[in-house]
Amino acid sequence: ASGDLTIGYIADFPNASVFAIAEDQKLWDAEGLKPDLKVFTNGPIQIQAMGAGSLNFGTIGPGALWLPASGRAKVIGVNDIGFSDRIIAQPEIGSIADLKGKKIGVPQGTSGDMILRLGLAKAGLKLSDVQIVPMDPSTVVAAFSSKQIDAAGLWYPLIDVIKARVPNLKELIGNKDFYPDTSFINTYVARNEIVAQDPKLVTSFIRVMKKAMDYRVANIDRSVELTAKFLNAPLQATSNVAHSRKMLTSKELEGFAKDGTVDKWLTQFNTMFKEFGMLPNPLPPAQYNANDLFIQA
Amino acid sequence: MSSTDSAAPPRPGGFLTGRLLGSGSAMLGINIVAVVLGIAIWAAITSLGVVGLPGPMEVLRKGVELAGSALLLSDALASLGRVLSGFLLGIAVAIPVGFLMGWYRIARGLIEPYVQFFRTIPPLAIIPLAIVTMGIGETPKIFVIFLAAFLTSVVATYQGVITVDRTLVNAARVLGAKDMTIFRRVVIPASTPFIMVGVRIGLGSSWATVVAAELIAAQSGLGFRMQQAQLYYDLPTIFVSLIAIGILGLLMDRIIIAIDRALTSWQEKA
Amino acid sequence: MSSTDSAAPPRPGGFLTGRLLGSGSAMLGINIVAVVLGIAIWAAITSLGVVGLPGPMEVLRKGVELAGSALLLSDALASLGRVLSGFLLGIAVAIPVGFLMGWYRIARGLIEPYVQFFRTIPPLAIIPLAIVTMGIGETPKIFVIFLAAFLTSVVATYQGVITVDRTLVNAARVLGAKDMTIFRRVVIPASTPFIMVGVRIGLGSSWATVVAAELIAAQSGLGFRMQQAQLYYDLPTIFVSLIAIGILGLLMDRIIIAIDRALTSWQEKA
Amino acid sequence: MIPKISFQDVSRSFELAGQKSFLALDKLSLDIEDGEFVTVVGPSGCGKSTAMNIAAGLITPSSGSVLVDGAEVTGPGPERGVIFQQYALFPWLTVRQNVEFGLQITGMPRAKRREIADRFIQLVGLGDFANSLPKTLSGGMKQRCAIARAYAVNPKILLMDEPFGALDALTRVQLQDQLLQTWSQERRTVMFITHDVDEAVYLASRVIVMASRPGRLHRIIPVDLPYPRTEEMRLSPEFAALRNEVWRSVYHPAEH
Amino acid sequence: MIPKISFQDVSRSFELAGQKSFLALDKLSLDIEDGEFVTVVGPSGCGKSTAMNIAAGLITPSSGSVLVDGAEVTGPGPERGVIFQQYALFPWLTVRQNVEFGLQITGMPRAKRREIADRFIQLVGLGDFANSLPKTLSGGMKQRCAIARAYAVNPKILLMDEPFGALDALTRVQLQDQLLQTWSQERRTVMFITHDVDEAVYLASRVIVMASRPGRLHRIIPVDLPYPRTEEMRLSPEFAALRNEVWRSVYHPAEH
Ligand SMILES: Nc1ncnc2c1ncn2[C@@H]1O[C@H](COP(=O)(O)OP(=O)(O)OP(=O)(O)O)[C@@H](O)[C@H]1O
Ligand SMILES: Nc1ncnc2c1ncn2[C@@H]1O[C@H](COP(=O)(O)OP(=O)(O)OP(=O)(O)O)[C@@H](O)[C@H]1O
Ligand SMILES: [Mg+2]
Ligand SMILES: [Mg+2]
Repeated sequence: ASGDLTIGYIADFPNASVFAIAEDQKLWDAEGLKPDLKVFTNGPIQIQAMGAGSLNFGTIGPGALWLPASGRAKVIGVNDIGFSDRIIAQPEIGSIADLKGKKIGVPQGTSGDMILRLGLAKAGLKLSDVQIVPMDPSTVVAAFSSKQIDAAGLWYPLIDVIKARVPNLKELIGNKDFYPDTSFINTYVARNEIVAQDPKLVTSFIRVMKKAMDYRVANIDRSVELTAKFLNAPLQATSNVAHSRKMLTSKELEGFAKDGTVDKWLTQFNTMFKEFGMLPNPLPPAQYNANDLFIQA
Repeated sequence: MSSTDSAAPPRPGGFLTGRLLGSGSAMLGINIVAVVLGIAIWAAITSLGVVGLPGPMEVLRKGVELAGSALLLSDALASLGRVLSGFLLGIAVAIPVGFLMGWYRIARGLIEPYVQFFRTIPPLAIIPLAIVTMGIGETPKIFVIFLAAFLTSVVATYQGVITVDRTLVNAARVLGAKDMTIFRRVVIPASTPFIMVGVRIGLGSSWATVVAAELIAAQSGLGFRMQQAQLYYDLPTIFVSLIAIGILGLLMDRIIIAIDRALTSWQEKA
Repeated sequence: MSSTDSAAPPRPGGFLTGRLLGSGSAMLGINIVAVVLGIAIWAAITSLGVVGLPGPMEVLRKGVELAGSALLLSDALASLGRVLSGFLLGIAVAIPVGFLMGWYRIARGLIEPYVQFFRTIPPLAIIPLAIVTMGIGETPKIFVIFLAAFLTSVVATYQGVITVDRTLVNAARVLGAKDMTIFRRVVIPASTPFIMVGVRIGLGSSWATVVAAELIAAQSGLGFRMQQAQLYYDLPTIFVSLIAIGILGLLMDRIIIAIDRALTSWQEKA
Repeated sequence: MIPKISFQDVSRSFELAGQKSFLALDKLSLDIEDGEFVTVVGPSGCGKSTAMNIAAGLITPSSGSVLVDGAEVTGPGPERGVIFQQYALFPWLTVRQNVEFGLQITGMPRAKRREIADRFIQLVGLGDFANSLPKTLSGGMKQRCAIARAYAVNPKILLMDEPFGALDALTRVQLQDQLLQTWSQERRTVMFITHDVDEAVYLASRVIVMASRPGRLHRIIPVDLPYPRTEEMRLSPEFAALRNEVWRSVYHPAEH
Repeated sequence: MIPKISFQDVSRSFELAGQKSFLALDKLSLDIEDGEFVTVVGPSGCGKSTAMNIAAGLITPSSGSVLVDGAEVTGPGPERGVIFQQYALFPWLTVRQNVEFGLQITGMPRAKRREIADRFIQLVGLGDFANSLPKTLSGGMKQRCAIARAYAVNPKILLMDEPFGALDALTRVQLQDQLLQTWSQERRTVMFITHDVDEAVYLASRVIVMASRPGRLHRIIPVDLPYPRTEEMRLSPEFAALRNEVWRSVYHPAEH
C-alpha cells in the first residue's frame, strides 16, 4: 500500500536531491509507488518517528548513524559521501597543534563533532587538551564570527556564512584528509519492522533511489536546480553544498556493498562511537545493514 | 479605552488619568513611535556592520519576496492554526482545572505538583515523548502548544480563584447558589483579571513554543521556515519568520485585551 | 495555611473551608499521594514495555549513580545559580517596569509592543544574538533566563497595577502621598497577588529556559547534562535531569508560595 | 412550638494576630418565634454581625449551635435572606441582574424573573438605574440594590445587618413601613440590626440589647405597641419611654 | 475675605451605559467661610458625594470650578482631609499603620508618629485593636479607623462623607462632641455629609439642603444656635423647629 511509503528527509542537497529528482523524473510512477514525503530538521527525530511507527524510510547523516548501530533502525544503502566538514580556526591559528588550550565550538553529535575528534586525534591531542564548548550550529556561526571561539568543527554551507565575515579563516582539516578509510556517509534508513515484513517495498524504494543517484551523477547542475526549487532554497548555497560532496553511481555503490567496503565504513563509525563514549556496545554492521537488499534491488 | 471607561470620573492632575494622552488613537500613536524608534535603532546598529545582522531593508526585501511567493501566507496560516488550536484548548482546560484547584483542596494537592513540575520542563524535552505517543501528525504539535498555554494559564486561574472576595461568594450562597453556580457566576467573573494575565502569558508561550512544535515533522509554518533557514543560516528569512510570529502574537494580544476590557468594564480601575 | 489565616472564620459545609482537610500537613499528605500515584502509573506503563521509556527504578539507579559521582550536585548547583540570578534579576526589573507601564501611558505605549513581541520569540532564537553581544560566559545564559522571567512577570505586574482599587489610591492621595509613595505603599501591596502570579509563572519559564541557555557553551548544568544525554539517547540520564529540574523548581515554588502567604495574609481570601 | 431561630449557647472567638484569642460572642442564647420581628442593638463591635452571620450559616460558632426550624444550621440557604453590612453587590452585574441573581437560581423563567426584579427595583426607587453597574451608584443606591436583591427571593427569614444605615431619612421611613407591611402580610421572621434606637423600637416586637467585651446578650426589651405601627405612635409617650429604656440599657448597662 | 472653599457653578455629568449622559450635579454655587462648619443633607443620589469629591480634587467637574483659598483645585492635598463614604482603609496595614500613613508621608519621626496615632486610636476607641488588620474589624470599627486616619494629619479642611453612619448612638454623640470641640479650638473648616437631620442641625452653622434630579443646591438653612452646642440644646424647641424645617425642605422641597 502506498500509505506505507512514508519518507523522511532533511531539507538540504545531499538528503533531498534524490527525492527532487525522483519526483521530477517520475521515478516513483515506474514502481507504481506514491511516496508520502515528510521534511525533518535532523536525523534523530526521524529515527524517533520510526520508533513511534510514524515513518518507514529516511535519510540520515553520519552523526545519527549510532542510532541504527544501537538497533533502532536499519541502514538500507549509502546515499553519498560528505566532504563538507572542516575544522576551522581563526586566522592567527596555524595548525591543529596550536589548538591546545583553545576554545573550540562544536555542535555535539554531528559530523562536525566527528571531524573535530578525528582531527585532534590525528594531531595527537586529547579532548581534554582543548576547551570544548558545545553549542548548536547557528550558535557556532554567531560565536565564531564574533570571535568568541578560536576554532570550530563545522560544515558547509555554514562555513560560507562565516567566511563572509571572517574571510581569512583557516581550514585546518577536512573529510578528504580521512577518505577513503573514514567516509562521512549519508545513508538511507528504514524502520526495523518494514525491513522484516515488507522487503519488497524496501527494494522498490532502493530502486528508485538508485535511478535518482545515477541521474544525479550524470546531471549535477540540473539536480542542483531541481533541488533548490524543491526546497525553496537559495541556488548558490545549494550548488556549493552539492559540489562539496562525493556522489557515486549505483554501480559503484553496489560494488562497495558487495566487497564489504560499506560494512568497513560502518565498523569505522562503530569504533568512533565507542571511543567517543556514545555507544559502549554497538551492533556489528551485519546486524543493522541490509546490504543484500541494496545489492538485490 | 472602552466606552464604559469614559464614564469613570477623570481625576485631575495626578494618578494615571492626569497623564493620559486622551484617546486610544493617541495610544496607537505612541505604539507607532515606539516601533519606528525600534526599527531606527536596528537600522543604526546594523548599518555599522558590527554584529552581522541583516538590516531592516534587507529583511523587508526578503519579507516581500516570501510574501510574493505566497510562502509567507501559507506558513503564517499553518502556524496560526496550530497556535490557535493549542492555545484555545489550553485555556479551555486551564480554566476549569484552575477552578478545581482553587476550590477543592484535594484537587489542588493532586494536580499542583504536576503543574509545577511540567512547567519547568522545556517544550524541546517533551517532543520525543510526544512523537512516541502521538506520532508526527498535527496532534503532537498542537499538544506541545496546548501544554505551554495550559501550564501558564492554570497558575493564573488558580491564583484568581483563591483571591476571590469571600463576601461575594457568601452573597451568592445566601441567595441559594450551589458550587456550580458560584463557579460560573461569581468565581469566573471575579477572577477574570487574573485569568486574563494567564491568557496573555499563555499566548506568548504558545507562540514561543510553535518553533519547537514545528520540529515535529512540520511541512510548513513560520517555525518550520525558521529552522529551514537555520540550515543555511539565512538570517533575513529567520528575521522575517520571527517578525511574522511577533506581529501575529501582537495582533492576538490586542484582541485579548479588547475582550478583557469588555469583560472587566465593571471594575473600578485605577 | 499561615497562622494569620486561621483567624478567618471557618465557613461551614460549603465553599472551600468546608472541604479543607485541615492543616498544611494534610496538604503535604495529598501531595505525597499524588507523587506516589504518578510514579506508580509511570512504573505500570513502562513495565508493559510499550513506550520504550525507562522505569522509575532504572531512573532511580541512574540518579543514585550520578549523585554518587557528585555530577548531579555540581550540575544542580550550576543550573540553580543561573536560574536564581536570571530569575531574581528578571523579577527585580519587571516590577518597576510593570509599574511604569501601568502608571504612565507613554511608558506603556513605548514598552508594551516590545514586551509582547519578545514574549513570542523562543529563547533558542535569542541565543545567537546573545552570544554575539555578550560572549560565551555566564552573562548570555543568565540574560536568556532573565528575559524569560522578565517578560512573563512584567505582564502580570502591569495587569496588577491597572487593577488596583481606585479608592485606595485616592485615599493615599488625600493623605498627601505623591506618586512614589503611592507606588511603594499602595500599588505594590495591592497588586501583590498579581505580581505573585507573574513570579510563579516566571519561575517556571526560567527553569524551562535553563536548558536552552545551557546550549550556550555550558560546561555543566542540568540542561547541559540533558543535552549530552540526548546525544546518546541516554533516557535515564535525561529523566534524572528533568526530575532534578522539576524538583528544584517545585522547591522554589513552595518558597514563593510561603512568601506570598506572608505578604497577602491581609486579604480576605475565599 | 419550635422557635423559628434558636441560638443555643453560641460562642465565637477569633485569633488576633500574635495575641491570645478574642471572644467576639459569649454564650448567646435567644429564641426568635416564627413570624416575629426582632431588632438587635448594641455598641459597635459587640458581636451583632457575628451573631447574624452564624445564623446565616456563614460563620461556624466556636461552641453552641443555631437551630432553624429545629434543625442545626450547617450552611447558608435561600430560605434565610441576608442583607450584608457591606452590601456585597456583584460588581459585574447591573442592578437588575443583581436583583435577578437569586431568582435565576430557582430556575424561574426569564419574563417572570424580570417582572419580579423590576417590581423590587421600583420599590427601592432605583427604576431609572436598572441597567447601571454598581460602580456608578451612590452609597445609598448600592444599599437599596442589596435590599431589593434580598427581598426578591422572598425568604421566610430575613437577616438584615444595618440595612437602612446609608439611606436618607425619608427613604428610610418609607422602607421601614414597606418592610413592616410585607412582614405582617406574609408572616416573615426578621432579625434586624440597627444603630438607630428609634428604628429599633418602631419595627420590633422585641428589642435585643447586646453588650460588649465580651459580646453578649444584655437585655430583651419587649415592645408592647400594637401593629400596624404608625407615624403617630412615634410621637407617643409610650414610644418615647421605650426609646429611653433601650437607650439607657445600651449605654448604661450597669444600671439596667 | 476670600471664602475657604468656593464652589462656582460646578456641574458634573456621567455617561450612563448606553444612555445619554446623566447630570449628577447641576451648577452648584456655594461659599464656605474659613472656620465654618456646614453640613450637607439631601436625598440619596442627589450628588453630595460627587460635590465633596470635586472639592477633594478626586473628580474633575464637567464645568465650573472649586476654589480653595482662592486657588483652583487641581488635585488632592493633605490640607484637605477626606473621610470616604466607603472607608477606604489599606487592607494590608494594621489600624495603627493606617493611622500613621499620612504622618509618615510628612516625614515625621517614628516615635512622634506613633504617639499621635495612638492618641487618635484611643480617641475613637480602638485602643485594643491597634495591631489588628481591617478585615478583623466590625463595620463601625472600620469607620472609626478611617476617622482617626483623617484626624491624625490635622488638615485645615475636613471633608467628611457620612462619617458616623455606621456608629452606634453613644459613640456617635461622643464623636460629634469631640469633633465640635476640636473644630472650635483649632479653627477648622468642615463640610460634613449626613442623613441624620438631628446630627445636621446639631453640628452646623449652616445646613446645606440639596435636591435631586438633577442634583443641585436647594436651600441653605442657617442654624442660629450658639456654640458650644450642648445636649440640652438638642431638647430645645428652637432645635426641634430647625429640625423640622430641614426635614421639610429635604422631603417636601416644592413647599419650601
Ligand atoms: N474575621 C475576624 N477576625 C478577628 N476578629 C473579628 C473578625 N470578625 C469580627 N471580629 C471581631 O469580633 C468583634 C465583633 O464584630 P462584629 O462585626 O460582630 O461587631 P458588630 O456588633 O457587628 O459591630 P458594628 O456595629 O461595628 O458592625 C469585633 O471586635 C471584631 O473585631
Ligand atoms: N462613576 C459614576 N458613573 C456614573 N454615575 C455616577 C458615578 N458616580 C456617581 N454617579 C451618579 O451620580 C449621582 C450622585 O451620586 P453621589 O454619590 O454624589 O450621591 P450622594 O448624594 O452621595 O448619595 P448617597 O447619599 O446615596 O451617598 C447618582 O445618581 C449616581 O448614580
Ligand atoms: Mg456589624
Ligand atoms: Mg454619597
